[in-house]
Amino acid sequence: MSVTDILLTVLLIALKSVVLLVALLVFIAFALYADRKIWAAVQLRRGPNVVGPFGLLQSFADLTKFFFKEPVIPASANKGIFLLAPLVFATISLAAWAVIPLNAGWAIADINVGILYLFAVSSLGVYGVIMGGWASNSKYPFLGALRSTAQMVSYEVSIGFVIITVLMCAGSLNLTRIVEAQNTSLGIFGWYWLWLFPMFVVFFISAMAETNRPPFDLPEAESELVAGYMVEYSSTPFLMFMLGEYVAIMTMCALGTILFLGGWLSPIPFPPFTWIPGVIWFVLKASFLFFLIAMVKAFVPRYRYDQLMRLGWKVFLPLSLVMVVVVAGVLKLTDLAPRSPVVPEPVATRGVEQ
Amino acid sequence: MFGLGILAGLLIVPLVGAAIILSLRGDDADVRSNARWIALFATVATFLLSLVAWGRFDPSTSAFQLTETHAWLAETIRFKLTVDGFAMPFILLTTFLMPFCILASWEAIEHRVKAYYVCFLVLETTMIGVFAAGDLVLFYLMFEAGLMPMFLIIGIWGGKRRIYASFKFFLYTLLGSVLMLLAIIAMYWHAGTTDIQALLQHRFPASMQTWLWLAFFASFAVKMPMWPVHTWLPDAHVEAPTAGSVILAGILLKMGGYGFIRFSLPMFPDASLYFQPLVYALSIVAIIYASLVALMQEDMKKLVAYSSVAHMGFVTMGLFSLNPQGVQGAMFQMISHGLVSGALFLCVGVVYDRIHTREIAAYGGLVNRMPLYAVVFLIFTMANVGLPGTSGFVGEFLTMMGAFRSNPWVGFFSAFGVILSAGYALWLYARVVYGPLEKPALRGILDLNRREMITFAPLVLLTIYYGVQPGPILDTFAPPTEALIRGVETAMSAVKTAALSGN
Amino acid sequence: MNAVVSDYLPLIIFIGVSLAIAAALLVAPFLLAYKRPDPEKLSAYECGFNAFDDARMKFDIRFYLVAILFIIFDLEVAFLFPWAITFGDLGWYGFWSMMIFLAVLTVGFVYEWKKGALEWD
Amino acid sequence: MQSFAASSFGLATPEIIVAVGALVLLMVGAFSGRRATNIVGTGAFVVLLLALIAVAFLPPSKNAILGGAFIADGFAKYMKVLVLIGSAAALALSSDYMEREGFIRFEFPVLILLSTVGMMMMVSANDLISLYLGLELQSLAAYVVAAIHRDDARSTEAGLKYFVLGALSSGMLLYGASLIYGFTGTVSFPAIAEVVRGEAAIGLILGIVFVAAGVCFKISAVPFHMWTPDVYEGAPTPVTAFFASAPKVAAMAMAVRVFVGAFPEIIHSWQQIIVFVAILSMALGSFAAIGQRNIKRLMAYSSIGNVGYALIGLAAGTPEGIQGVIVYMAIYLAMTLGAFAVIIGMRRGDRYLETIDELAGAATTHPWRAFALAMMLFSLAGIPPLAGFFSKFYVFAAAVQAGLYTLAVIGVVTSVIGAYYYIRVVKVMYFDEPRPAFERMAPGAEAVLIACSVVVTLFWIVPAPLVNSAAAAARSLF
Amino acid sequence: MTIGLGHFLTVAAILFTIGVLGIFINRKNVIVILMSVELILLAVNINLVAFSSHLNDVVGQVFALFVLTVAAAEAAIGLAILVTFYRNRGSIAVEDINMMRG
Repeated sequence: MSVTDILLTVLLIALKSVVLLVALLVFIAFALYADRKIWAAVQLRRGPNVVGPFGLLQSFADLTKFFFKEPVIPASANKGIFLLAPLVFATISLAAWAVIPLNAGWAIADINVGILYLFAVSSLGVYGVIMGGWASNSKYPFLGALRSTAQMVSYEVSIGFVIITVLMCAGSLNLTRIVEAQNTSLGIFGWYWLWLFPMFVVFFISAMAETNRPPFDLPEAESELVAGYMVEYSSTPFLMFMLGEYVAIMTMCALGTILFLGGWLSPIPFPPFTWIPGVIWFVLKASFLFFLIAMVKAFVPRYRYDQLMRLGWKVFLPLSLVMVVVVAGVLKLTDLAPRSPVVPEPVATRGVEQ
Repeated sequence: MFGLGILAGLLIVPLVGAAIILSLRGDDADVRSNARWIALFATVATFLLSLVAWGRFDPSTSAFQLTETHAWLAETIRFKLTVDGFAMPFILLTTFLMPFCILASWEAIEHRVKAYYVCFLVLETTMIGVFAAGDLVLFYLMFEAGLMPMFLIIGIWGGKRRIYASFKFFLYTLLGSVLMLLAIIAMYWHAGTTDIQALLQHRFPASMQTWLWLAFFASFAVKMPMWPVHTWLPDAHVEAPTAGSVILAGILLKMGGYGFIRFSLPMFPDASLYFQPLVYALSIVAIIYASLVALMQEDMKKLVAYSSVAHMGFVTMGLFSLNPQGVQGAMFQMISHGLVSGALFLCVGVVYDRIHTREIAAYGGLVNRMPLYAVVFLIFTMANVGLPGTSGFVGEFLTMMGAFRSNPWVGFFSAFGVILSAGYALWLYARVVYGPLEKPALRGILDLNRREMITFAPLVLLTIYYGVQPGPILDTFAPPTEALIRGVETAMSAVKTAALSGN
Repeated sequence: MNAVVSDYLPLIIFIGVSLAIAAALLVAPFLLAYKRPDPEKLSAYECGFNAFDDARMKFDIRFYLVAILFIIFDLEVAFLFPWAITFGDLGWYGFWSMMIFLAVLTVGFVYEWKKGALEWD
Repeated sequence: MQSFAASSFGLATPEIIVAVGALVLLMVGAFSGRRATNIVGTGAFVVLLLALIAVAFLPPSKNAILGGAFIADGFAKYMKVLVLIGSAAALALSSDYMEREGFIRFEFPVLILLSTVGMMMMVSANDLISLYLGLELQSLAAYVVAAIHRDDARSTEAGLKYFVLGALSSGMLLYGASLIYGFTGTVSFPAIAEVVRGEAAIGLILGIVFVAAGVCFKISAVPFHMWTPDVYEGAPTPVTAFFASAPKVAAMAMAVRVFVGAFPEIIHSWQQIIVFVAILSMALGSFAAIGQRNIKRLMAYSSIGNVGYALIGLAAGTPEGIQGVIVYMAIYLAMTLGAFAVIIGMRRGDRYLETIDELAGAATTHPWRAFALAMMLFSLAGIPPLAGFFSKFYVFAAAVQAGLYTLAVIGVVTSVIGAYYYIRVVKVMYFDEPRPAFERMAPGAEAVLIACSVVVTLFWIVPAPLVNSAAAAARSLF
Repeated sequence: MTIGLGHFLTVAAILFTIGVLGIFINRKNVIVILMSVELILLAVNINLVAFSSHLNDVVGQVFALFVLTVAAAEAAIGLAILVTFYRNRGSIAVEDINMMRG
């Protein structure tokens, strides 16, 4: 491969990345709008309706506003870390999307340990929160960061177990393969949401907790901690936290889609439904999940912190642990677990040659 | 009985006594008295048992007798007890002296009486064990085990500087003997056994002998003690209670000589020959130097202690003359010194118990108040000097003869020692016993009581008996000495042959 | 290592692009926005009055316990990953190995539960 | 792939008993509230006894199970017996102390059990992974145990120190293990032994050095001993007794496994390391202890010195040498536990024995205890006929046989210097003026003391069982 | 230039050295020591995985996984002890770990 070839490849990938990211951000802009609209609708309000037709451009107006706000950095803060925190948070949230396949073969990086990558990157988000809370050098952000961290890690464990059950059924760490493993003649009923329904529920709720979504938005509970670890932030640094959260929510929606809702697969496994491009199914499913999340925000009251931890550790963790055992037992007894294709044993060499 | 022989019995009886004393409860006068009686009974019983052993012993042969072996560390390291003509007299000496030690401590020891007698009885076992050991490891075990009770005896019931003296005693002797341990191990790997009889038959290569000899020498020279590693001895003697000094001078010192005669000479003949000049030099220095130092002593015990160093110089000199007279003389000297120096310490103890000082200057004119004591003291002083007719004479004479035969110059210098010893011993006697009785403390002093007379009578008798009739005891040494000399001469001629053929 | 590179290069590039976008967002207001700091504006937020003491105060030990629990269980999950994807190839031996492993961890979990580490009230 | 017969687990029965016992007792403790400590303490004792019985019924033949990671042979059997005895004795010593010091925790026996599982694993490890896991299980429990008196600043400091240096040491050991793995292509000891012959590669040597450093930390050999005195002093005394006994045995067994099991063919490249470490340990153990007034620190230096002596046997690398190591550790166990039993047993009101001076005149106030301690100390000094003499005898014998004369000479000389500080304690007890009496000993400590005294003082009469079985155990390695 | 085993080993060696130096030279904070320990274990894992890949032998990676787990347990326990230490002494500065000397 010549240098120009490599350069071309890199450019191509970069271009794809930019397209995906821009699409994602635009989608999120509308998702935000949808979020508010749904909330408003549930409360019989009208929601944003001024900027653009039906207020559709509200998010973009907000964005512009953020750009022209003064970025205040508190005098007592650790400036470097204070500014690094939102950068880390936003970057990591966005980076998760590198492995998500919107359609067969559409992932930017179709790596063989995609789910591990997702799992790892989604846990790294905690760092942004901790850094922000600590660097602000102020009580509310500090407490908010602690709470947020504890909450995020608590539910991450459950999500981990949920993923394990899916993996046992799918037999691969590759996201594309996980989707394809759900491609059965049963269509929507072959997806894992049905077979692993309790896990789907656990996943859905944990996803909300993991991303600090209501009803688990305790870290930024206005009544107690104002805005949690984001108190001291303004202008785009604040925007980046917000954005990061929404990206994380979308990631969770996408992950849920892949793990439980068959990814880009058509729910009815025969034409004409299969003619519809997979990406549309994918977006539809993810949007559906987001809709559910938005609805939950609208009509479930906020949890108390002790309730939150109780739910995470004393309900979800034992439940998912038991489910892992049950799923494993059932798979073993019915011998349904997928087997890996036979590959020749790699020949181990003895010692490093001198 | 119980599959154990008479030698094991000798080891066990004192231990049983110790165990009984340990089991006594309380610390009142009755208990203390009981402890004394039990200790006395045990030591006398041991002595009687050793007489039985002596009766069964055949002194006309150099062979090891009364052998008994028990399984121990390994097939090649067994719990073996055996005696020959060298060992038997020492065992008798030990068992004989022990009751006197108990008697000598009868009133002198008032606190922690039980522990005291336990220490002594355990010490007796280890001493008998040293002489009865038929296995090198067992020998070493007993050799070292004696340190613990002796350490306690000096440290608990000693004089003012007892702690310093006990530490010095302990560490000196330990340091000396650990090297011997390594030598024992080396011998084990070379010969494949630590059985003494087997080792006596084993020829070690000459180069190895040198090292082994040095290692053993380090141990025995300290124990002996030879100049210049003798410095622990005066301290230990001075600070130890009377009975402790008796045991130290009477028996513990003999272990070094016994070690030379049992191991160094027969097992490493080439090295012994090679190091003969060294030992001669050290012996002469010891004899003359120790005698001179003894002359300057202010402390009675210290004087006796230095005289012991000098007498031990005669022993090493005699041993390394490597001829029958020298070896027999050394053996005799050891036995005799065991009696005499022990008795001398007892003599010192008698006055010490009354006045509680050992300073020579504090005494004078004792003959006026203590005529009996003066007589006893005189006899032992003379024996110490080596006056003909006492046991001291025979040993000194024989060793000097041996030395003359081997190297006239050595004999010549050692003769100085005899003269000097007469000097310090008689001077001591004169200063303590003669002269006017001026010191107020001495005015009320009493002569020997019955217990003390009982203590001294056998010692006096034996000293004179052996001086007049050295024959029986010398006969006991004769066969093993012959065997020893034969072995050494074989080695010597082998060396000469090798040297000739080398030329 | 070529396969690894072709697999993971896109990942690196994607992260790079994300970083670039995030950085652009971060820098923008510093270039565009109107800035006029003053001490009150720059002081830490404290419900309208000056801060009492250091913000890096002591905090509840239970946060720490949660962190420990998380570490333990996250690693348990890390062990489960390879087990889960090869689950079909494993025999009963592999199955029971993991069950025992889970049981042991559950014991630890129950212990912590009983010790009250999970009580937040 | 090796097939795993269910019966192969039978050889790990003792480990399984202890591990399951620990978990069950943890649950029992968590659910039984107030009375937990007594139940769990007794239970832990029973578990250890059961494991001891199970060990006794193991076949002495050599069997590698669990894919070769775990080996059961005579050596493992012997060392496991020692480890179990050590742990049980530590438990017996602790019961009363914990109650009086007011920090009753049922976790303590459980942690001891977990640590014991780790130690048994170390003893039976047959590859680098199981070795590491065993080591860590032992260490992690030990860190916590050191800091178990969590309201006591010294205890927590001891725990922290132990932890930091312990973690560093396992890091070093691991780094060495990774190099060994890389340069031999295997982690299994027998396989390594097959690969490594002749001149070893420099990377491999480096690996061995790092592993040796890690091992030295665990057995607290110089120059990696720094933690020992502080941890011994700071940790609660029964914990110190535990540290000084069973883990030392296990770590020494681990050292034997690594060096003799994995590198028998290149003894020349590791022998120097061991010799060097042994000399330094013996020297430091003797000299540094002289100035100590705190009795626990004294015991720390004593254990450093003792480890140096035991290493002599390892340095020899022969069956005799390993026999020496085994005998040494067995007797060391008895001596150390006995000494600590006395230390724990000496109590005036709320104060436990701290400095040597407090023992002054104990011989008159407590003749038996003083006698027992004196026997332990004389034995530690290597004075015959006490057991300590025989332990030294065997390692020196091995050294002389292997031609390590200098090492042997240095060993005996330092043992004399060491004798100085041991008898100094005897001196304080026997020669000095008595102080107020101590209180009665707790039954647990008393039992341990009696058992240890019997072993130490009467060993010379019947040494054969211990010595011969040690010889058999040592031969099982070769 | 291809990245080979040597490079991985070098990186690991450098990390290991930094870790060890961090423990010995560090005079400030115990947390830094804990981080240094983690650095050492990281170096080990790099070694193990590099060797594993080079030797085409999965054992190294298994080993690395075990190391990870143990490292986590170690960190948990280390922090726990540190917390109790802090509670007793009110400081986690290295120079304050000095109650026992001599």
